[in-house]
Amino acid sequence: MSGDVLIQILPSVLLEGLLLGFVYAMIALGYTMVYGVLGLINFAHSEVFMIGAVTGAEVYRHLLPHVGNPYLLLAISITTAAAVSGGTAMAIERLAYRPLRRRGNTNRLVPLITAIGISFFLQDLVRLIEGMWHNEFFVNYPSTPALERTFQITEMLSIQMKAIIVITVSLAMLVGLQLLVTRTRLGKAMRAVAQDAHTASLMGINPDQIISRTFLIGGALGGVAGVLFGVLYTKVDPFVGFLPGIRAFTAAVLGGIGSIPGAMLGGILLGQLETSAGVYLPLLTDGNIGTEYKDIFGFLILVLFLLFRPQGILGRKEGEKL
Amino acid sequence: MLEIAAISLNFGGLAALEDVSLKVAEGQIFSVIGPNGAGKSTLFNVLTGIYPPATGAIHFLGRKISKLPPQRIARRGIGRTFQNIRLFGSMTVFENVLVGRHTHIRYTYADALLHTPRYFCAERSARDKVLDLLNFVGLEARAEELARNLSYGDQRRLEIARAMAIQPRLLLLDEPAAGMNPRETDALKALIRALRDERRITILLIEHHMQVVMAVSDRIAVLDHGRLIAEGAPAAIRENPAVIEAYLGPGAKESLA
Amino acid sequence: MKTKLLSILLLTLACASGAALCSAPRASWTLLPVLAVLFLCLTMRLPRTVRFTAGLGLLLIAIPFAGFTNTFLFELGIQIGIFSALALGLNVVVGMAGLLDLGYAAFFAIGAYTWAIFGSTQASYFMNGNFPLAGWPYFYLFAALAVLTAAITGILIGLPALRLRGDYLAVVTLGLGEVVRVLANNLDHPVNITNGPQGISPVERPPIPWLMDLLHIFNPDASPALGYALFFYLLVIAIIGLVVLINVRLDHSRFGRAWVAIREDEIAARAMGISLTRTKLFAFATGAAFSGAMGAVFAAKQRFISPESFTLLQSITILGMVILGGMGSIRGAILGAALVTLLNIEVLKSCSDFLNTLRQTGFVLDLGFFQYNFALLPSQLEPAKYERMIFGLILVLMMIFRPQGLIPEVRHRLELEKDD
Amino acid sequence: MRIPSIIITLLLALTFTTRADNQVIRIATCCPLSGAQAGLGEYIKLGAQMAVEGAQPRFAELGFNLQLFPQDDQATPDVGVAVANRLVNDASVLGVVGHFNSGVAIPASEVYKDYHLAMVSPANTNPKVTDRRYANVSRICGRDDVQGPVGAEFAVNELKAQRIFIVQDKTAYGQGVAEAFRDKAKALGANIVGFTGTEEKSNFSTIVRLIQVHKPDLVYLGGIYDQAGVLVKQMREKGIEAVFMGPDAFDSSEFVKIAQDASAGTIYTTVAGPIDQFPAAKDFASNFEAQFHRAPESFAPYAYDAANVVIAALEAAIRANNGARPSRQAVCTAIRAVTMDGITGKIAFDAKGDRLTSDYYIVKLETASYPGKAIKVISSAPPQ
Repeated sequence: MSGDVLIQILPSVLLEGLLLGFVYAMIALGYTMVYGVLGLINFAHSEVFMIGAVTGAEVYRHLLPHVGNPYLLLAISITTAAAVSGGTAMAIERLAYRPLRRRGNTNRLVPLITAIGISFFLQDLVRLIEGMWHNEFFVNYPSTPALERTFQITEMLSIQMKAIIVITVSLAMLVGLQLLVTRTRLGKAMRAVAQDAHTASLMGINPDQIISRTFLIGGALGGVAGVLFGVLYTKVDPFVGFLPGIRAFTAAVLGGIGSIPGAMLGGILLGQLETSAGVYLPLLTDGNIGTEYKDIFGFLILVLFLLFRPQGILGRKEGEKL
Repeated sequence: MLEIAAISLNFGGLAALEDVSLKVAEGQIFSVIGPNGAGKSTLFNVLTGIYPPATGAIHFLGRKISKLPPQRIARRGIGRTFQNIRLFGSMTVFENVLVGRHTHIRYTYADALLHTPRYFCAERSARDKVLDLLNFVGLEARAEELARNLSYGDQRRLEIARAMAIQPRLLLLDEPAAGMNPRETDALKALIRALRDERRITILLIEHHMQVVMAVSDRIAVLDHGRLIAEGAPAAIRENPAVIEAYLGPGAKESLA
Repeated sequence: MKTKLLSILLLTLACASGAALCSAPRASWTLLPVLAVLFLCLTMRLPRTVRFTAGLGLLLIAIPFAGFTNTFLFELGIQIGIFSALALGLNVVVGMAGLLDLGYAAFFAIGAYTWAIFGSTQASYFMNGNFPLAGWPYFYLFAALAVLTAAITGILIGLPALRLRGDYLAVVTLGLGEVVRVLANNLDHPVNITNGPQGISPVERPPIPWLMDLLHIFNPDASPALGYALFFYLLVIAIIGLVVLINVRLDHSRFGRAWVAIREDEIAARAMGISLTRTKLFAFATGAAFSGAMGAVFAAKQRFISPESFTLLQSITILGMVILGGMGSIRGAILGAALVTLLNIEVLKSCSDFLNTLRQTGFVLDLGFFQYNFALLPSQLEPAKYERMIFGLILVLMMIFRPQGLIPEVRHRLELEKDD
Repeated sequence: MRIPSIIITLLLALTFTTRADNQVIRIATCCPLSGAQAGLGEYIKLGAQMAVEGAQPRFAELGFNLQLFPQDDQATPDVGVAVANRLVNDASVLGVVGHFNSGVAIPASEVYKDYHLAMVSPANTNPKVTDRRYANVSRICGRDDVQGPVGAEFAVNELKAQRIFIVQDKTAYGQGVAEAFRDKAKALGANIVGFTGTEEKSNFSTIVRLIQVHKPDLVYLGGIYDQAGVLVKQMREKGIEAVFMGPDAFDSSEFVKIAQDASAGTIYTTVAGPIDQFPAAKDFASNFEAQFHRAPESFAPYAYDAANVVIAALEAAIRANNGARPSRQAVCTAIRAVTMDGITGKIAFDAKGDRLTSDYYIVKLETASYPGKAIKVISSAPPQ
């Protein structure tokens, strides 16, 4: 493979990496925010993402004949998905995590197993509902010409309308979240709870309420990510959350779990790494190392990176609390 | 026996310890006092290797220990307790002390699996030692209880027993009297003296409870804002105007009595 | 007095349930009392000899005899045994040392491939020699080798991973576990080591002429299939016995205490002179070794190995067993493994078979005010489809209502009792 | 200990099952009914259910109660083997239709073999399934090492494909058929510009990019329709015009639903002829649709035929046994003697358990609608 081609395709590889990275970043935020306030890995978050993706697809599909404007339709789908996912995340917190928290002083593996249980449950529940509804359990985002319009920039680089939408929406969400966390009362309260829930409660903040809202916001972001994922890659099903979920979690750790800018950065970085590795590894090794290695490539980078900077890119080095 | 030479440590620009130098002689009971946030516990954490000092050096028994990890320092013979008790909560009292014997129980993995005579021998001598220590601190009756179920005072004493199990030459006690009632405090004073007199252990003590400090200490160092502001015998410290000024504020002299 | 009475009761129950099982081995209700007695053997506070007699009596006499008629009992026993060993191994890492390992199935894979590659013609793709290695010592040799390779892999994976704390460790082990699976799935080119997704088959089983001779005394037409079912059943029980013994002995040694100490408080543990890295690596290697051994047994028993058996889901299921049983508790790990396995391959399956029979026979449920014809049960509600959902639900409920597990860890009192 | 005891008692109480009486004959289906592959497994169960329900009256006349016994193997080998062990110990089970994954079928059939329980596979195309020459293992579907080369011949000789890019899904099935395709295409002189695997289900951007770089004139995917639909859609969106081709797992209306317009022009090889060529298949399709409210797809026709093979063998064995319940061994023997016209063509088995001759259809989706049109039929016997 001549070096020219490798360079020619670079812009488009970077663009695809960026798209994937934004989706990962938005899912990673859900992991990182919950980790921030509760110090717990919410493994069920991948199912929150999945529910968003499926809900968005159902809405999009069913409203397609009634709503002419695809942008409006997409906006409706995203909003609904965000609401449903946010609600699901809140419900998970209320029904599964809060009872554990109330009990106090339980092992930190307990919520982890709970999360895994919820994951299994939600996957098959969605499958049951989808199956009862229309026999098959995957859902499509139907093709819409307006969204698939392609702008050819150079011979090797083109961008689709939907990619532009994905970038715009994710950027808006990421900036919005950053403003929310740094500028608003809720954001301050969230940071306070993340620092020290007990002290925060002495300052008149209700930690339960803040935790609930954190789940709501993280879940909603996951839902939006689900719709964007579906729009980009067409098909979603009840098991679609697994891989992006794990990768987004990896991204959150890479960026420094608990750190919101870290999750964004980690997501984008992982998206880039994965995409470039998937394209360039086979090209440079003449197919001996195929795209099948791209998943573990991300993990290997993570391991190597954490060896040198165990707290992640933007994570704070935890001082030992003595 | 312990020489601290000009150590400093910063936490994100904030000087936690600044140019602190101390010498602790063998057999002393040496106290470090100072207001909250003065850097006393930080000093302990530097001594035991949890934070490496930014500058300066620490020598223990003539060997440099300031770059060693905590477990190596422990093996050199420095035991410690913690300000906010760090026991192994779900282990029994007995086991907590037994863990302290870890480095002195010498048998291999294979010995443990095959239950060789060496295993039994080592375990038995460790058990005897633990019983002895529990007797010493007066917890022999509670040996089978879970550590987390003990009273506050008992937990403090258990921490001392556990720290002694590593056979330290120097024992760092971080606020051992915190949360104790007057009767327990008196017992603690006796215990600290007994540690030195009967067990020949040098003691470095952090304590807010002035009555204890004044009663047991041979020498006292005063830290304020990470700096050493005074060092001397209890009587001298009691009279030191800089201490009274900086540490207790004007008119607080009586409370040192 | 009370103990004596209860002991006699337990032994009687064991005899009765064993007899019932042998008299009607295929009726699944007869398994119920046997399992109940085994459960009691695990949990009741009775002299060890009594519990051992009752338990081993059932495991080594009643079940094998019933198994001659219903070999599914062997399969059940083998799978429970394999998962028990895995759960016990993970219990060392997660339960005792408190290191969250989400890639545990990797070690199982290493053990399985160690034997599968050399116990089949697979090895001849990349080296010279006469494969498969079929003689009798080879399997045992490679099972031992599998212990070693798994332990070494444990140390290799542990070295980078253990620099990290808590949840970081979780994601790194998860990643490295995936790395092992993906490698198993992809190392069929450029050099064919694992045969990729096609898997390796047939894997040799160790020859068992002695057991067949023994079997033929009781039953002249015993087939090799029956012989192997019995063989693996006994082998697994023997390994479990060994694993439990090792676990108990480590638990009572400075190594086990160091594990629990670092789980409880790393800083305090270091202040006791305990080296974190060494202690954690010991835990990783020990845990991995158990699953390595079982991996080799699994490969021989399945006669087929492919990467599908070593997924993240598998790791998570094993973790679920440990937590369900009670972290750090040896008996808990066994109980957890037994329950999840029973649930997965017996209870939920029986349940869906039962509902399915109702549907096919057009059974009508009549509660007076409510009638339901099972023939109308829609296909989407096929009970077999919802086994995993029920498993998930059980995990959640369990964690909410009994988070410490079924048999919580008990720190021993033996240190003092020994002197008495 | 109260709560766990109660839970355990409850769970164990569920293991009560109705005891099968001697007149019950069960045909089990083994396929994934839960998890990500449940959608495909479902059709196997439904196809077999159609056949069993159709035969129930005939068996009633013979004095037997024929039942379907659906099992979920969760697409994992250990569960599959456990299921196999359950089945061999249930005396009422006289035949198995399954499994779906070759990775499950191979270890499970080791168990069936020991107990002479007949397994007729509707979906395992891996050569190894029958190459072990077990007397109890037969299959209705084709073999990877036949359908791959059939596809390659068509691609190179008829479509004149010179540059071929091959993708496979890293499963035993996908990789097997893709490698067979690759080897044949290479032998026929085509240039294999890429061969890569992926476990990805939705994001194929890297593969699409690779395809774009290599500029093939044909892309072959060894994989299943749910992956294929997404891949071809993303290919077309990026303006790649290469012919898209694949094996029989593309044969599903879901493929068209996922890929939508992008599905037009896709070519796949299959042993199941389009329904318009078989009158029997037409009836099957309409009955299926009436009963389950969906079209019979993917492996449903194969499962229907597989179950019918077992049923025919059972009837023959019962007759041979003077109306009494046949032994499992007898059923195995009878299956190998079955000759019938199935909805997937003429069925008869060779000594290994493969179909004597299979007609391989090259089907093209001319427009984005299902089913497609058979553009060529190639008869091929399995390798011996």
